[in-house]
This record gives sequence, C-alpha cells and structure tokens, in this order.
Amino acid sequence: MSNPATPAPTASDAPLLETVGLSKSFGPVEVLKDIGFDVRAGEVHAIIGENGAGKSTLMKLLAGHLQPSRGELRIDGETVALTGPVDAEQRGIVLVHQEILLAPDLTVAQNVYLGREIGNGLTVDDRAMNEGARKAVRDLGADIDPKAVVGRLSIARRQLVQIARVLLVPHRVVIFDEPTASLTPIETEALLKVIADIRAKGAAVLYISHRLQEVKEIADRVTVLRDGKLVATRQAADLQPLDMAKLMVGRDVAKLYPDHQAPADRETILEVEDFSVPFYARNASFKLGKGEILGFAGLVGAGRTELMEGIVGLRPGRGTIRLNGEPVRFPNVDASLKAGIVYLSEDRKGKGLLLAKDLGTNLTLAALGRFVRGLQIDRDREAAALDKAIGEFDIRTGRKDLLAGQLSGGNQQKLLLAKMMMLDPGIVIIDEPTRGIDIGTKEQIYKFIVKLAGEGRSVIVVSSEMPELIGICDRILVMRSGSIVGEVTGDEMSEDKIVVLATGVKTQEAA
Amino acid sequence: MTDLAADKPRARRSWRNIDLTAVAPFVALALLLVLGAFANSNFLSIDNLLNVITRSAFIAIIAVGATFVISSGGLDLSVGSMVAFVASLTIMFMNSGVIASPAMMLAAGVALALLIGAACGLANGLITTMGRIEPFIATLGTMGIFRGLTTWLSQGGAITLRSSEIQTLYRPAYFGTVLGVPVPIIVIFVIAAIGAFVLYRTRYGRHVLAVGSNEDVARYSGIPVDRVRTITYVIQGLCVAVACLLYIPRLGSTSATTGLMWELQAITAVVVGGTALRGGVGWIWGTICGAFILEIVGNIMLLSNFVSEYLLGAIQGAIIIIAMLVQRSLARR
Amino acid sequence: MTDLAADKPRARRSWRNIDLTAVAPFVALALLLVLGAFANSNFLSIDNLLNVITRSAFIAIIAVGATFVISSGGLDLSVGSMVAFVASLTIMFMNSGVIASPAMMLAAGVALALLIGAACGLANGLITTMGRIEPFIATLGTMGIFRGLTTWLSQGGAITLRSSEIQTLYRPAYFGTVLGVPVPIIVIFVIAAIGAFVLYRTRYGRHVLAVGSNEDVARYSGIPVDRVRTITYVIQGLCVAVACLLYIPRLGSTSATTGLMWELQAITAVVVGGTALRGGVGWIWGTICGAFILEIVGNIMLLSNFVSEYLLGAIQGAIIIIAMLVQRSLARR
Amino acid sequence: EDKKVTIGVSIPAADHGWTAGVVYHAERVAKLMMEEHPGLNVIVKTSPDAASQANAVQDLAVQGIDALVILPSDPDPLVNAIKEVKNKGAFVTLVDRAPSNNDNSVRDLYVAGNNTALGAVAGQYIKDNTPDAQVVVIRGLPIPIDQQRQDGFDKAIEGSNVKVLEKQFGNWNRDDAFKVMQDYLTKYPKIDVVWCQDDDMAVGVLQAIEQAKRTDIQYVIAGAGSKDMIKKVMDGDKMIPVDVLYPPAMIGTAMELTAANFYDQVPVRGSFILDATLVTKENAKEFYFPDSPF
Ligand SMILES: Nc1ncnc2c1ncn2[C@@H]1O[C@H](COP(=O)(O)OP(=O)(O)OP(=O)(O)O)[C@@H](O)[C@H]1O
Ligand SMILES: Nc1ncnc2c1ncn2[C@@H]1O[C@H](COP(=O)(O)OP(=O)(O)OP(=O)(O)O)[C@@H](O)[C@H]1O
Ligand SMILES: [Mg+2]
Ligand SMILES: [Mg+2]
Repeated sequence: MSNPATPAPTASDAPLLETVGLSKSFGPVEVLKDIGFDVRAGEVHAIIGENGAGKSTLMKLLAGHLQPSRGELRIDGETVALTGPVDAEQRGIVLVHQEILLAPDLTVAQNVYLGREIGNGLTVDDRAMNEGARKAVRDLGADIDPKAVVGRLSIARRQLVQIARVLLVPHRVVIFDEPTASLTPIETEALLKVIADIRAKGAAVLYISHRLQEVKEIADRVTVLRDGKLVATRQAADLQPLDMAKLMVGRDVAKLYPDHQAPADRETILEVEDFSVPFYARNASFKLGKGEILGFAGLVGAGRTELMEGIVGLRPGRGTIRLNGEPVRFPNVDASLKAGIVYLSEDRKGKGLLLAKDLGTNLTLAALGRFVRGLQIDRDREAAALDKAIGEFDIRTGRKDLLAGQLSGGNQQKLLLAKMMMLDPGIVIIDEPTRGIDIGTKEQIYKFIVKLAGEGRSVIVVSSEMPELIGICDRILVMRSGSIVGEVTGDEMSEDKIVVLATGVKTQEAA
Repeated sequence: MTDLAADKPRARRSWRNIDLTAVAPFVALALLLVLGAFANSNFLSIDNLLNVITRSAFIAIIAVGATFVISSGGLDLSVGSMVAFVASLTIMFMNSGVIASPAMMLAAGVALALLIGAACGLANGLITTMGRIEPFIATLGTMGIFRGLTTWLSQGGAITLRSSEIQTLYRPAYFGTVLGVPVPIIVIFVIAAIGAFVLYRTRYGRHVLAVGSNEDVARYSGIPVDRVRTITYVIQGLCVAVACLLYIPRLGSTSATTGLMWELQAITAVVVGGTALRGGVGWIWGTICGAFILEIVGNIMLLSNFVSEYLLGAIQGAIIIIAMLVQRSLARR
Repeated sequence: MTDLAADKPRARRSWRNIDLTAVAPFVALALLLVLGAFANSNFLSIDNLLNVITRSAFIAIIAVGATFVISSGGLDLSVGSMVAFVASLTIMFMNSGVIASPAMMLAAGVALALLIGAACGLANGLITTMGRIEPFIATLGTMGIFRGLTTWLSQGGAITLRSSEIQTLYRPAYFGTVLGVPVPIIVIFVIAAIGAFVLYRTRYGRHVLAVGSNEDVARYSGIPVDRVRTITYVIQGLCVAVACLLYIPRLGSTSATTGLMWELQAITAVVVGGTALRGGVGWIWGTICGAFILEIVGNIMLLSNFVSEYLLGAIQGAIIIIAMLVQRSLARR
Repeated sequence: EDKKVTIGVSIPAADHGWTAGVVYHAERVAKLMMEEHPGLNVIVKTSPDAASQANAVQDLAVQGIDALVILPSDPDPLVNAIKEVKNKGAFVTLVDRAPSNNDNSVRDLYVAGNNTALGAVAGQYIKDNTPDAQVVVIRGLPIPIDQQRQDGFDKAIEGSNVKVLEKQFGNWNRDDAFKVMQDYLTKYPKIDVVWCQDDDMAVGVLQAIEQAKRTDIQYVIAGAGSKDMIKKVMDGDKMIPVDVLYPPAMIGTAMELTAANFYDQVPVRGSFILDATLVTKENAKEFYFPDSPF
C-alpha cells in the first residue's frame, strides 16, 4: 500500500488519530459525550459496546460522515475539521460502513472503483478494473465475479465487495464497523488475516465487533463505550471476553445461552418434503416439532435464506409443505402469516423495517388488523403496544418519536423481532437473529427464543454463528450448495462436525 | 397514559420536520392571494374566490386520487383521458333513454359513471401490477386507449347531453349552492375528508404508505402489495368519476379534447401540495391546496391585464417553480 | 474456493436477467416488422423503411439525451417545448441577416442552436439540483416557460426561415443522402454511438449510472452528484439542439405546436428500450430501438386498412402496453 | 360619445396558424376600436381548451362586461358558461363555432365562417376540375368543426367519380401532416389530389410530396387563407392553384358588429355567415395580409 509514513510494525507511541472531548448530539439527544481516545500506527484498536452505545456514530465522526457537535479531532497532533468522507479519505482515514453502501445497479468492479476509476483522462479501463476487483476480492478469500451486478449478490458478498472497495484506497487508518456481522467463519478468518496484514504494513485499524472472541484474538487495545461515554481503554491482553462483556453491559454476564430442555416426544407440526427453490435450493426435506428449536447452519451462499423464503411464499418454490399433517400451499407471505408462520428477514434495513417511518408504524405494520377498531386504527392502542414492546424487548431509544432508521442496528433488530411477534405466531423462522447484536442483547434474544419454544411455539434459527446454534438449538441441519447435507443432534453438536458438513471438506482434526 | 410524555417531543419534532412541508403550500397560497389582491381589486371578492375554488373542483378531486396512487409509489397519466371517456359514456347512456324517468336515469347514470371509473382504474392497476410495467408507461398506454375510444365514440364530434329534463335536474350538482356554498366546493371537501380518513386512519391507508415507502418491507410484512397498489388506481378511477359527475352538468358535453393535460395538472397539484413523487408520504390537504394554487394562478393571470396572453403559459410555469422553491426553502428547516 | 459451485448459477441468472432486457426491444421491433409486412406489402420496401427511420430521428436523438437524464435518476418533460424554443430562436437568428454570407450564417446558426440547447438544459439542471425540486415538476415548469416564450416570439403564428439561399444550403441536412443513406439516419447512429461511448466507456458515464443507482453511495464516493446530474440535462439540451438542426431544414418553420408531446414520446422510447425510470441503468441502443418502434407503430397503422382513423390513438396505446409486456415476459426468466 | 362599454373577447390560445391569426386580428381590432371609442374597453383573453375557456368567461364576467365576444374552442361544452353570462344581461356574440343548439337563448349575434361550405367548396372544385380524381384527405383534430368540414366535402363529391382513398387526422399540425402524407405516398402509387383542410398542414404535405419526387399529384387544396398559401396562389404555384378562405379576421368583424350594437343605432342581432370564398390567382391580392402572423 502507498502509506506515506511506514513506521515500524509495532505500535508507536505518537497517536495517529486523537479525539478530545468529542461529542455529538442529534437534536436534543447527546449520543456521544466527551470521548477522548487515540489510535496509534500499527495497532488494531477495537471499539466495543452495547447496541446504541454510539460506536458507529463515533466512527462516522472520524471518517467525516458526520460533524461533531463539540470537541476536536487531531490527526498527527494537528486539529482538523473534516469536511466530508472524501476529505477523510484524502487524509488516509477510510471507513467500512455497518450498512452496505454500494450502488446496486453497478457491477462489483464498478463499485469497487467508483469515484476513482482506472483509465486515461476520459475513458475507463474496465478490463483493468475487473482484474483489480477480482484480485481485491480474492485477497479477502472470496471469489466473486467482478462483472456481477451488486444488487443480486447476497449480503455477505456485498459486504466483502464493500471491504475490498475501501481497502483499495491508500489508507493510514482503516475503520471496520462490524465487518464480520454477515460473514461466516471462513470469510471471517480470511478477513482477520487481512487486518493483521494492514497492521503489519504500519496502518492503524479501528475494529468494531460484537464477537468478543474475535476482538480478543485480533485487537491490541480495546475501548469500551457505554451510553455514549467512554468507559475504559485497556490492553486486549488484559481482558477476557467475559470481562469485556461486563465492561460493556455494566453487570456480570454469567451465561450467554439459557438452559433449555428439549421436550421428549414432540409432535411434528411442520413437515417440508422435497422442497426446491429454483436456482437456490434443491429437494430439501425436514420436519419441525412443536416446541422445537431447529437450527440451520451453512456457509454464506448455502441457500438457507432462499429456502426459508421459498417456504413462506416469498419466492416461487416447489414441493410439499404439511402443517399439522395437512398439506398447505403458500402462494404469498400473506398466506403463511395467516397460517401462523412468520419469517424475520436477515436484511432488516432492506426488508424488515420502514426506515423512514416511526417506531409505532413499524411495530404494528404486520399485525395492523389487531389495531383496527371499526374502520380506524386505534392510535392509543398502538402507542400502548409500542410502550410494551420497548419494555419487553428492551429497545433502547432516547425518544419514542425517532424514525426506525435512527435506531442503532441492534435496536432495529429488536424492533423487527417485536414487530413480527405482534402476530403471535406458532412457528417463527429467524434469519440471522443476532447479526450485529451486542452480547447483552444476544443473551436477551436467546432467552426470548427459548421462551418461545417453552410456550409451545416452534422456532427455526438460521445462523452463520455456530456457537449460538449449538447453544440454543435442539437439532441443527446443515446446508451446502442448496441441499441439506446432514443433521447434528445432541452431543454430536460441535463446530467441527458442522464445518465438515458445511464445506464438504474434512478438516484435519475431524479426520 | 404513558404517552403523555412522549407526545410532546413528537409534536415538536413533527413541527420541525413534517409540518413545515405540510404548511408550505398554504404559505404559497397565502402569498398568491396577496399577489392577486394587487393584480385586480375584484380578485378578493367573494364571488371571484368562490368561482375559482369551484372550478378547481375537477383537478382537486382527481388529485385526491392521485395522492393515493403517488404515495403508494405509482403514477397515473391516464386521468385526463379517463375523464373524457367516463363522461362520454355516461352522457351517451343518459341520452340512450333506456330509463324513462329522468330522475331514475340520472341516478343510474351516476352509478354507471362510478362503475366505469372504477373499472378504468382497475385496468390501470392490473396492467401495472400484474403486467409489471412501469406505471408511467402503462398509464401512458391507457391514456392513448381512453382518448382513442372517446374519439371513436364521438366519431370526432361532440357528445352532448340532450334531455333537457335531465339537464335541469342535474344542473344544481354544479351550479347549486348549499347555504351559499357552491356544491362543488362541498364535494371537494367531502372527498378530501374521506381521502384523508382513508389514508391516515385506516389500515388500508397505512398499507398504501408502507408500500410506497419500501415495497420489500411491505411484502415481507404480509401486505398484499399488488392488491394495495391496484386499489389505489381504483380509488383514482372513482375520483375521476366523481369529477366527471361535476363536469357533465357544468359543460354538458364532451369531445376528444376533454380533460386534455389534466393528468399533468393533477400531478402538479399533488407535488405542489408537498407529496413526493417517489412515494411513501401523502398530504391530502396539501393536494387540495395545490389544486387551488394552480387555479388561482390562472385566475390572477386572467384578471390582471399586464401579461401578454402569449406569455401566460410561461408565467404559469415560472410560478409553479417559484411555489416549489418557496416550499423547499420552508421545508428545509 | 467454496464459491466455485456458486458461480455457475449466477452466470446463468445474469445471462437471463440482463441480456434479455437488452434484447427484448429488438425482439419487439422484429415482431412489429413481421406484423407490418402483413399489413401492407409496401411496408418492407426500402423507401418506406428509410422514411420511417428518418422521421424517427427527432425522437431518437432527443431520447438519447433522455437516456442520460433518466439513468441518472432524473426526468425531463420540457424537451418538446425546448425543441420549439431552440428552433424558433435559431430561425429568427438566421432571418435576422446579421451575417451576410449564407454559409457563415448557417454555421453561426448551428453554433447558436447548440448553445441555446445547452443553456436550456443547464437551466433545467440547476433548477432541479440547486433548487432541490423534483425533476417532474421542475421540468413541467420549464416546459410551460419554453412553450410560452415560443408562442410569444412567434406571436402565436409560425416562424419561417426566409432566406432561400440558406434554405437551399441547409436542405440536404434533412433531405440529403450519403451513399443512399439519408443524413438523419446517419446522425441518429452517430449520436447514439457517441452517447453509448460516453455512458459506457467514460468516467462520467459511470458516474451517471452510479448517481442514478444510489445517490448517497455516489456522494460518499466523492462523485459530485449535482454536477453529474446537471450535466445530464445539458447533454439532453444538446441532443434537443441536434434534433432542432434536423428539424429546421425539414419544414423550414416552427410554431407554438412544434414538438408538442415529444417529451412523452422520448420517455416512452427510453422505457420501451429497456431503461428503467428509477435510474441506475441506461440502454442507449435500446432507446434507439424504442424510437423506431414508436414510429413504426404509427406507420403500420396508417398503411394498414383495418383501423378506423378514430381508433388510431387507442391502438397505439395498446401496442405500447403489449410491447412492454413482451419485454417484461422476456426479461422475467 | 362617452358611453362606457366593456367588451370581453374570449378566444382560443394561439396553438396553430389559424388561431394565431384570430389572436392577431382580435388584438388589432381591439386597439382600433378603443381608439375610435374612448369610452370603450376591450379585454382580450385566450385559453388553451374548453374547460379553461369556461373559466375565462367566468373571470371576464367577474370584471363586469357589457358584451362577450366568444370564439369557443369547442362550442358545446361552453354553452352553459355562455348562458350564464347572457342571463346576467350581457350581449353575447358567438363567433365561428356553433353549438348543437345555436339559437338566441345562447347568443344575440352569430358571426361565422362557413365550415360546411369550406369543405363543400373544396369538394366542388375537385369535382369540377378533376372529375375522376383519387383524393386523400388529411383532417384536423377530431372535434365538431372538423366533422362539419368533412361532411360538406363528402356532400359535394357525392355521386361524382371523385374517390376518397383515405382520411386521417393531421391534428392541424405541420409535422403530423408531413408524416401522414409520407405514408399516403407509400401506400398509394397514384394520388391525384390532396385535400388537407388547413394551410398549416399543407406546408407539411408539400414537403412530403417534394421529398418523394412524386409527379402524379396534381394539386393540393388547403383552406383558411394564410399569407403563405395566398402568396403561392398569387404566384401561380401549380401545386396550390386555389385556397378556400376561412378568414381568422372574422373575429374582428364580430367585434366591430358588437360595438356597433352599443354605439350605432343599428340592429345587429341574428346570424352573419361569411362566405367560404374560393381564392384564385385572380382575386388572391384582396386576401393577402403580409403583416399577419398567419
Ligand atoms: N440520525 C440520527 N438521529 C437521531 N438519533 C440517532 C441518529 N443516528 C443514530 N442515533 C442514535 O444514536 C445512538 C447511537 O447509535 P450508533 O449507531 O452509533 O450505535 P452503535 O453503537 O453503532 O450500535 P450498534 O451496535 O447497534 O450498531 C442510538 O441511540 C441511535 O438511536
Ligand atoms: N445474485 C445471485 N445470483 C445468482 N445466484 C446467487 C445470487 N446470490 C446468491 N446466489 C446463490 O444462491 C445460493 C444461496 O444464496 P445466499 O447467499 O443468499 O444463501 P444463504 O445460505 O442464505 O446465505 P447467508 O448466510 O448469506 O444467509 C448460493 O448458491 C449462491 O451462490
Ligand atoms: Mg453501529
Ligand atoms: Mg441468509
């Protein structure tokens, strides 16, 4: 990389980037208060905190996407006022967003080089850019056709494209805002290698993640935010994941996964037989018992999301579905919702919430029928439901009149969960339930899933995080390239076993 | 209850972000009224104002329907020719004499107009949703179809309501007054009130806004997106029919040029009223205000005597742009 | 690695989704040619085809500009009246006699037309971008302004090119041929080729598509969104000017009705050609094909004997819808 | 004479050559009349379509008028609006376009060109000069006056050998007429005469014929009397041997007559129908106004 200064690969003492009394308010609400911390060349500095603690906001301030309300930002000891993301990029500060920011109609290569196309003055050199993009993506351990249109890629692939795009900019500080949230272990591993590489070349990395194990592995220092305030900055070596969790949440997080007894003999409630979703899933068959928590594991692109979307009628699919023994057909989601099956999309911004509408509107959207009195929507009842949901799901929001898009990522997930639970479903399919969710909230969501099962509802959890599948599921099905390739239950449930099935490659340990 | 506290900030916020968008068209209207008063002393006379508001009825009523279509993310360019088509068929039916009693005939004609309007709207809705054709193009196509059929029905001439009994009976629908208020003005406000109720208070209205805001989210929430969209076009068709029912007693006759360009006026009224063309929000009362603005601009042009008649179109265009600029600068904090 | 298997289905899918969208208009065109051959034996004669393609030149050229505007997420409803405005000013200049030599005068006129076109486009661009007014409304406003000014310039009548020397000199620009190919056809293809080059091969073209696809992303990527958008309108204005330069030698005169409704035709051509109105993609060659389709539909109607003259508009509307349905059903796997 | 009189004049917007002529003459005559009668105020308003013309009439009434001179863009839809003004006591002069019910409940004075005659004169000329002609027709817009012209034409050639090959709409627009003519030329190998009903459209027709280099077409008959076409007749252009007059200046006639009702004690109620004169090389000079926009 073309880093202007290439200090020794060890962390130097002079801070590259420093904040003093940095604060940010949205309207009357101050979401960041007096943040003072620093980033040194050649270090990986992790930022952790609960959902809504202000991590993304802080990063946006550093990368010029937002302007601070108070306080200052110093680069190489010099106070600067960033005018925008482009200004920050020119100073070598680049940001991989938490949300995916790509132009959906353009190809991978076009996105990767957007705004800094290769070419002579006038024309662009597509061949060179395709090559460059292919290489950049391959460096991240993925193989994506550079000519593919981004809008048709899965979220994980888009995330990789976005990372590739940012890493092509000459950089001194790279900020990753939950880069691994939508990645599976294999891609995550590749990304962690890339990060180590960046550090080795002398640049600094700011790394946000809710996967504390990952933080422990990669970070040199850890800064913890809580409620917009900086709680502590420590050497990573001095902290265990549970310590981090404690600093974040402000209390002990003893046990992440709740106890949960699988009922002995379950009656089958949902039976899927030979179900195919064209281009994505082939001949899937499985049964779901009453009160069961069934996991779906697999690598990114295994077709789990599409299979579930096919089942609930969001995509055209073929095959037999039996509900309580009766064959049913779901030509659209409306039908499956009426049958008591809800599906929570992994893409909460694109498919889960109306970002430009308020919380109440979002909460009641799917179950609006319950809030109608006469012809009218009963707004009092709607407001009461919002209060209840905010309490029950612990949605952290300064004010109730925010728009859904102004909630932090994790709180959006909780709102989505609350929204779909309004339907009082018998079967819940949750796709990536804890993507981008802090550890404290995770604990709550797991508890909630187990509670659902305890109430006699059935839950399907699609997740790329194997520990959570193992932690809460009664049974895990593994998908590879669109097919269900195996099942692990009881004591067999281990990451190794799942990885073997998911990749089709025997790992050394397993062999 | 627990909401008392929450209600306050909501009010404040909405005052900042939302209400100014909603208020802006009314400010523009007020400015125009002042301008008009300078242009001609008769402008602010009750007679003139009632005249202007009365005749904005066609566009205002159609634009209420357009607010639904637009806020669900659609567009309907066919409304102008739909007016011609629906009104022509209705007049032809009333001329046909299949029912002897004029009153019964009139009632049947009204029902027929509503039915045809709804059917035309349904056709638009199905073509855009089932056919997956961009609304712009689908309704451009039906615009040609409706107008073509009208031309064919009229064989290039005019279609005129013949029965003088029906005419006499029907006349008050446009020219009558209730407590001094012309009937069309009452109709405008009734239609707008119904529209506002449906859009803001009912489940269907919520669904319309959700679909316009993000189609995927709506679909994943189990909202029957295509049905919701289709119904917006049916509502638009019904509004067109109501406009026709006022149009027939006023002009008593249609031809191939009836309603020419009204679609653009209706859309302009909606947008001047603060509704964004990309969908997701809809301001029924703003729309009504937008329709008044358009009509008043024309009225001022006519009453004032300093504008060359050749420049009328140019000035109208300029005023629309200025009205939008006023609105934007207000809405932008 | 794990993805090798995954790449195959994707390749298949993109072949289906992308190429068919691009191919669909050509399929529709081919179907129309077959239909035309049945309608009248003269239809496929070289003379007729050259006639039709030649007269599609105005819409085709304007639609190339519209492809830029639309794929950047904008819309320009003012192009029709811009044609009238630019052509009128140009003729008036040529009539003014300020330059003695006809050839010089012609050259100056051409330069002036391009200049005015670009200026009109710039005005549109600035109003939409700086004024933050929806393009639909902004250009509806300028549509009124341009047409109003034209009416005023012509005092409602026609503006006719008077100098017969210039006329003789200029005539071949529309009626001339090069190796048997009419000049306007050559101009269509040259403009389309330039347009395709700019849109697909240059940095600016890339930015146009990025802005249309997602404005925020473009902004974060350091693309000057407003400037890119404004320039699309300038390109549109230049295309309008080129169309005017072909228009003037054809009839040698303009009036207040010149270019009426051309904006709708241009937009229809763009959409029939496969470009989506929401922006982000643009098919220049599809647009050209769309313009041919529109003109050929009219031509077939006239050459065939089964359609009543009153129903022409209806059938045209229906054919546009059918063409779109064909396109969608091809594009949808 | 210091009698204060206000005359409102409502005419269609200048959207093609003929209406432009109407606007021109209305303005011209208004100025002359106001010079002649100091107490007279003439307000001229143009409107693009029937509905807005109904509004314009209302707006004129609001300003207080003693007489309304109206050339309706589409007569039937305007009847109600006109009646309203008349019922308020204003003197109403209807120009050119008659509603289906054209009696003194609608107007006091009717001044018109003769649309039926415009068609009939053209038909008659074709019948007389080229008795076996194959004719193509380009109509205007699908509105009643167009229908009247067509009916007159059809009536005139009834029973003769003149054969109408086809009728299509050219929307009183040069470009559309050009296209329609091009297609006619493709479709019919032999065309003797073109009747295109309006001078504006003739411009497009002539260009299309010239471009196709067809020699079978003997002549084109247009109508209205625009300065360009009258000039061609005057110059003996073989393609335009005659023109059928339908003068936009009739609006001026109507305004003068209306003023006469107030200032001259002469009866002006009733119908005044102007001839659809056939303009030939001999009489063309009388109808040539080089300053008019039309
Ligand atoms: N534009 C905005 N307007 C108002 N409040 C906002 C806005 N953006 C963010 N917030 C609020 O600021 C707080 C911090 O949000 P931020 O996105 O920085 O959290 P985070 O730490 O990144 O959380 P997560 O882990 O869920 O991503 C939240 O309470 C959020 O609701
Ligand atoms: N845009 C696309 N076009 C064609 N095929 C695709 C596309 N996106 C994904 N696929 C293929 O579809 C299958 C499943 O995709 P997807 O990544 O959504 O699965 P998933 O198991 O839900 O993954 P995730 O963990 O991201 O939810 C894979 O075979 C993948 O290659
Ligand atoms: Mg965040
Ligand atoms: Mg998935």
